[in-house]
Amino acid sequence: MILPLLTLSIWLPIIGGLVVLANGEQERTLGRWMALVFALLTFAISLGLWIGFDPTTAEMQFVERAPWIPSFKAEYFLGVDGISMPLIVLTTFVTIFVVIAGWEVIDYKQTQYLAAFLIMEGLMVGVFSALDAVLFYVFWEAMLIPMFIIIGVWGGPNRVYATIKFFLYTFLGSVFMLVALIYLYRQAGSFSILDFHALKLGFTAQLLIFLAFFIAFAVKVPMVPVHTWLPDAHVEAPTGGSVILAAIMLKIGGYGFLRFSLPITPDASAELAWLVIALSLIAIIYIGLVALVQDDLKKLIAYSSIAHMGFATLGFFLVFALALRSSAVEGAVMGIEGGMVQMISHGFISGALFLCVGVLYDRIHSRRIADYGGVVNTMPWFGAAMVFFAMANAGLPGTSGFVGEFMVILATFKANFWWALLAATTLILAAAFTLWMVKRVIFGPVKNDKIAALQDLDLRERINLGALGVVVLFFGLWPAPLVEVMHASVEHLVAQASACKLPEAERNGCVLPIAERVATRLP
Amino acid sequence: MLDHYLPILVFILVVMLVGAGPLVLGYLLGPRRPDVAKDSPYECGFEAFEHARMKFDVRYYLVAILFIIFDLEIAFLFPWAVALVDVGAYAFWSMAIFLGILVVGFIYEWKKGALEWE
Amino acid sequence: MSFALEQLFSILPEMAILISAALVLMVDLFDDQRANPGLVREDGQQSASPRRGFNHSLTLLGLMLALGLTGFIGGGAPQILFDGHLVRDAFTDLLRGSILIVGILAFVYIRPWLEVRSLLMGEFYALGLLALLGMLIMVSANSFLALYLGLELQALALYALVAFERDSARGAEAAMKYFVLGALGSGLLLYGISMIYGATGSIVFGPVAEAVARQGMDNAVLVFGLVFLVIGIGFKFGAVPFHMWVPDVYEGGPTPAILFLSSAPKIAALALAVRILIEALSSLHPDWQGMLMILSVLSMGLGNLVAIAQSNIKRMLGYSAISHVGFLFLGLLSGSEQGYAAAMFYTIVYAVMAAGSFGILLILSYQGLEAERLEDLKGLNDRDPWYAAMMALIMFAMAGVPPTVGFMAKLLVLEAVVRIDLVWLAVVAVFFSIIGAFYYLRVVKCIYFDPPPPEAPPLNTSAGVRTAMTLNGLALMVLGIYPSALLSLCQAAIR
Amino acid sequence: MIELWEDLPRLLQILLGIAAILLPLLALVAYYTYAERKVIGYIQIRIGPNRVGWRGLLQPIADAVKLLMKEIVIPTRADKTLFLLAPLIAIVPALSVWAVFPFDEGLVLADINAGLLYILALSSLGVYGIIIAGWSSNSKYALLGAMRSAAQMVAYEIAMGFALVGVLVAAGSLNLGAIVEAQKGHLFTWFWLPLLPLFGVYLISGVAETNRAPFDVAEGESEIVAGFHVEYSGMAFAVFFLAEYANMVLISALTALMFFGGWLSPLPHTWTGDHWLLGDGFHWLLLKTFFFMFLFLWLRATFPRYRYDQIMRLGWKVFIPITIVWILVVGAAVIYRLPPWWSV
Amino acid sequence: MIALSDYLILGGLLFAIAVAGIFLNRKNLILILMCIELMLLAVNINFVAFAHFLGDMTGQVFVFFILTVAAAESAIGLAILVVLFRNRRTINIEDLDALKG
Repeated sequence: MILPLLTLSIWLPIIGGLVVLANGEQERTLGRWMALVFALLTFAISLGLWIGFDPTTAEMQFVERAPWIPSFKAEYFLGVDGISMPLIVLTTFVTIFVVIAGWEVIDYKQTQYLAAFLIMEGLMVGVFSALDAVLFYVFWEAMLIPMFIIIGVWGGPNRVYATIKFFLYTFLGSVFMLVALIYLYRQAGSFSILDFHALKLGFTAQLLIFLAFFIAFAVKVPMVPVHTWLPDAHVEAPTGGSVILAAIMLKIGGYGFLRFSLPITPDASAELAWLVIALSLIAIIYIGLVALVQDDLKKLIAYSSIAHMGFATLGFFLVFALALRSSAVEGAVMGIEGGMVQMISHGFISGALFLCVGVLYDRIHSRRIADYGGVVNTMPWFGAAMVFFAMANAGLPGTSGFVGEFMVILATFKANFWWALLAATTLILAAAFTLWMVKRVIFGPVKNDKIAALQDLDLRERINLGALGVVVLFFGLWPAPLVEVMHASVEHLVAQASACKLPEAERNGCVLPIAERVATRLP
Repeated sequence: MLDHYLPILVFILVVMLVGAGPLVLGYLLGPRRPDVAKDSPYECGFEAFEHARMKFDVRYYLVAILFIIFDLEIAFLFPWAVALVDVGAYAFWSMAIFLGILVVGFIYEWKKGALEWE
Repeated sequence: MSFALEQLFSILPEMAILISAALVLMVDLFDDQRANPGLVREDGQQSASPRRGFNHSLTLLGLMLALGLTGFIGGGAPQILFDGHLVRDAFTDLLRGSILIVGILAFVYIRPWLEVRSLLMGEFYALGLLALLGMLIMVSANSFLALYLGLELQALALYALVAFERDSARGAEAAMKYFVLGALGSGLLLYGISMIYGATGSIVFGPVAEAVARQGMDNAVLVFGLVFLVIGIGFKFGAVPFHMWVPDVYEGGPTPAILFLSSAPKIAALALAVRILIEALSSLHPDWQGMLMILSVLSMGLGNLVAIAQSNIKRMLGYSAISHVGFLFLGLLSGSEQGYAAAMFYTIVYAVMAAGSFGILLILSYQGLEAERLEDLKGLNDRDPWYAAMMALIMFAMAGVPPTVGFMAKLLVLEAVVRIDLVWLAVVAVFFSIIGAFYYLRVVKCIYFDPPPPEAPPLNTSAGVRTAMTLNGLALMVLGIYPSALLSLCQAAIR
Repeated sequence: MIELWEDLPRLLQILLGIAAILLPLLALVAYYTYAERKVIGYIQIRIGPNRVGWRGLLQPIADAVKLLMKEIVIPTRADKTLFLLAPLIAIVPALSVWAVFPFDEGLVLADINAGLLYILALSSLGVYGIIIAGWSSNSKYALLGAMRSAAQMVAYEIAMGFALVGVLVAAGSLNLGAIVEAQKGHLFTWFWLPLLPLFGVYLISGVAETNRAPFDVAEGESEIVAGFHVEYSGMAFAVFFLAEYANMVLISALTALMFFGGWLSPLPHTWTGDHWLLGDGFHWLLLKTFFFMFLFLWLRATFPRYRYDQIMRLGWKVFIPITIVWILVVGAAVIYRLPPWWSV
Repeated sequence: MIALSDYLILGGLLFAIAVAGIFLNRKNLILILMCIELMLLAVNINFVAFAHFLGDMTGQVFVFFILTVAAAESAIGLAILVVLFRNRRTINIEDLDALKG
């Protein structure tokens, strides 16, 4: 590669954001066009990643490596594999729609708003492409700052509470990860994540590191006991904030599990896989039920996001149960791939749904389901789009939502029938809460005068929803490119995760390592 | 070395006696006939107007502070003066700088009116 | 007693500061105010007379000169000067430079505040310069005597600065508290020094270190002295449980004085700790490590917890200072070169952050209002987005959020702690830093999420202040993204 | 004779020495008061005391007896302990100083190296007596007088200290005997010449230190009655009185010692040899001391009282700058071996 | 002959009295200032004793500097006291409560 694509896709939006910021509040039109151009450019560059990507290898690609803090052996070390690359493209893609969505509806300090999203985009790409732990952590934490400000400045009435809660939860999670990273550095002698992967660790150390990582990623995903920040943040965030939050930031948690927990602490992961799986199932069922009773559109989508992310984590941690049978490596791969597909498709779908809510909110300034009804009568195009995305969210075959869920459920069946059964309830639950929501909001008689006065989608909104709809449909009908891109990397990951990293003294004959220990814990 | 100081100690004790002696004698020999008027503090014949432990001018305090500071300068000058010949020009110029700084402070006090007493 | 002119050459920065202090005092004295009533500005406020402004320029000039001289004479092998009482080495160079830079920032921020209150007097500048001089002497000290004298010069000037607002009852009370506890701290330190002197027969660090290494921990006098030294250092840093003065002084003192006292003196205090604990008493490391550990944990805990309850931002920053002291002790107690460098990095960064935060308060208060409540920061983003961004940056840096340098600083000290297998301590530290994040966020919240008070005037600040604040804020960002330069300086300084 | 002396126990030696110093000293002080009245009388063309004894020579004795028989009045609400302690604190330093005073070569009770330091230390204690007297009397006049005289004394104490530093620089020793030895030569090698400004400062400061006219505002009868000792009567008053005159004698003697060569003869040794009269000896010291004692009286008879602010100005703004400059001049002279005094 | 330890004990006692005075005294600020002075004097005793028994002048030189600093310190302390008194009309420690979080 001649062009440092990763560096470009990290720094171009950040610099773009600063440029937009420096442009000032007066030149508003120029500012938003600049923001759009930067977002499009970044997407174009990240497409270069996809095009130039070699799906046959699990090696890191597009590697850039330069000394950063020499005395500390921290490097500016970037690279992508099949797991991170799609997420980067997702990020750059979704950002475009966020910029467009904020085009007119954001009145207050619009340039700051757009700049915050551009900076955020760069940081998120940075998280996905960093291969140095310090660099990763820097991007990971830095993300909080623009998000904190986005929710706090442009959010709803209860925004302060929500944004501080959001910040502190995620901060809380991540600082323990920091200690774990420093410990790993002490052991490995460098901050390279790849070196961490190769590091041998004792069981106690693994366990503690796993827990530290788990807190960080579980908060981000979010998993059940620590999920409460998400509905608050979603409800209060402006549309663009919700979109980014749901579409990308949650994925960072999932990505963290794949990049850190599984390969660095496989033995501890195996030991505690039951915990993650149990929490995932709880998320799927319990949160699904919670979503049913929501009277707030955004909250409902937020809870559904939690449930969907439960699928992703379920898929990831099946690997240990599946490694039980030598023939089931494929199942393990499928589980992880299913989780990945689920994450990406959820990125599109939840993003689109939040945009839909945004469309309504911009017009009526209410998110309460009870305030709506019969929208389709005045907004036929919108009604169609919303129904489509709702169905996709429920996992309708033919949409990308179906593919991920299907793969994960399939993999779960290979592991354990009862788990699969529980996981499959999501099909019913998701259908229930989305369809009921759609019924109440879109269909039925026109509820009140406000609804009667609604204008249908304008061009900007049509472009937004239309483009997302195309993607959802595309990957729903033909998911192969997505799966192929990540296949080699996921296989490599499964191999890493099922290897024993314990030092000789602690092995106690774990030649059939994880599998057996997991087996003893299965019902 | 302390031996040299013994006479001083004795001297001071003797002097204390010499000082106290007249007081004791005066106390013994003189009459003791107190009355209210005699024992009241002198106030030009008037009854005392107010408490004698009055506040007094802040300038006294300033003088006290300045005294402490200058007196300590002298404390530095004493050993310097004695050892000047042995240490030589280094000591001289060091002290010149020291006195220069002192003079800056002195000019400051002067111009600020700390030395005025109208 | 050897005397050579080259020795003076190595203390040129100190001389520059001393001379400018004397000059400022004299110029101010002979500036007759009645003959020179000052210009009346359009807004009706009386600006300082031109010659009063001359004080300011003279001070800055002196500091710049000192900074230039520091660079000019810096580098090269360590030089021991004046019979071993002073030293010039990489440590001195770096800390001198940092102190001077922070000092320059402080003076730039302070000016409008003083000007509006007609306090633009030579005394303030002279005292400030003398305080800086004391700090410079502390960082170049190579004996307990020089260290003590520098410390006292600094402290005495700072006591006076805190009491500078003569009509402020709170200021006087703060100054009194600062004075009493500061003097107590020096006294304890001194008592420790006397013990060390008695045990080793010297007050120069080199011989002391040799003697200590010979005697080890068997000498009770030595350990006794060490306890007092650590307590004294604790007082000077304001570490719990010797922190009582910090919040009160921060709250009561005039903001410019606090700006002074919260920033550069921390660097000097670090020099104090490094010179005493690491240069002179490194053989007693096992002894003082435990003490520092206690101080550190208590400081981080109490500082962060109590800060949450504060509505006065100056007081809050006081508690925050306490918690930061806890953090930088982590680096010191690690006993490794990496750790010392980390502590140094942390301290320098903290000084810059503190200068910036109080600088913002000064910018807000110079219109006449004393900005010290959290509410006074409300809607800063609407009043001046750039200052808002800078303050947010500073707050995030204090909270230790990347990519600001606050994170790097925390990372470094945590690494130092993990290095000696005190992972639990690192976990405690990060736990308290989360609590700390809360109150820093509250400040950011006020800046960005709350509307400004309706009567708040727009902030018209001079180009100088704006430039300084910009440099200050961006430095935190740039150092966070690229910390190697400063870090390698710190490491070179420790060696 | 010598053997007999050396066979005495050490303590007895000391006590005898003390007696030999104190008794003449007290007599001198007593007759100084008489001399004052006489001298001023003659200057004012009157006779002065002449009733008691021949030409009034027994007058001091009579005064002492009279004071002894008077009541010591202690004002109500006065701090009794401090009130009675104050005169003691005034007199003890004034007399104790003589312990290190050399009367002739080697003729000194305690030959210590830090002699001058001792003198300086003790003489600064006198001010405590005054302050305590003023404060414990519980009288406004006393307090004001005490404050004034304390402020005045400390102001001149500094000038005096600086002047002494000049002497130290010139002599290179704190030992009083050595200071005298350093002036060896003749009238013009004595320190009064190279240290002329310091000599002037010292002498005038001495007058001010003792609260004597023309610097006697602290007890200025017409302003604040009698200053700090307004409430003192009888022997308590007498002790203050004694202390003041003892201090005057001391200042005179010290001036003679430090600036006028002490027991040295004004003529060069080569001319006089060891002649009993013209050569060095105690009588020269006595003569010089008497001269300065006379000067005190002369000043009182001649000058009107200074105003308080003038006194303070003189002390702070004239004397201190002069002394600082002259210390440096002397220092430079010593370092760079200025002839004729430091050419060695 | 007086032993080194005697001096140290004396110094320690004085020091302890001073520190106790600072912490226990709740009435008068002047007393605190005096305690600070006492503290420094206790240190001086230590230094002089050590210097004497070590046969080393450094300790005595140090004492000189401590004395100077003590004087400067008390000067500043008293000045602050005056400012405080002028503003608050009290030097009673219990009355100093304007600064509480």
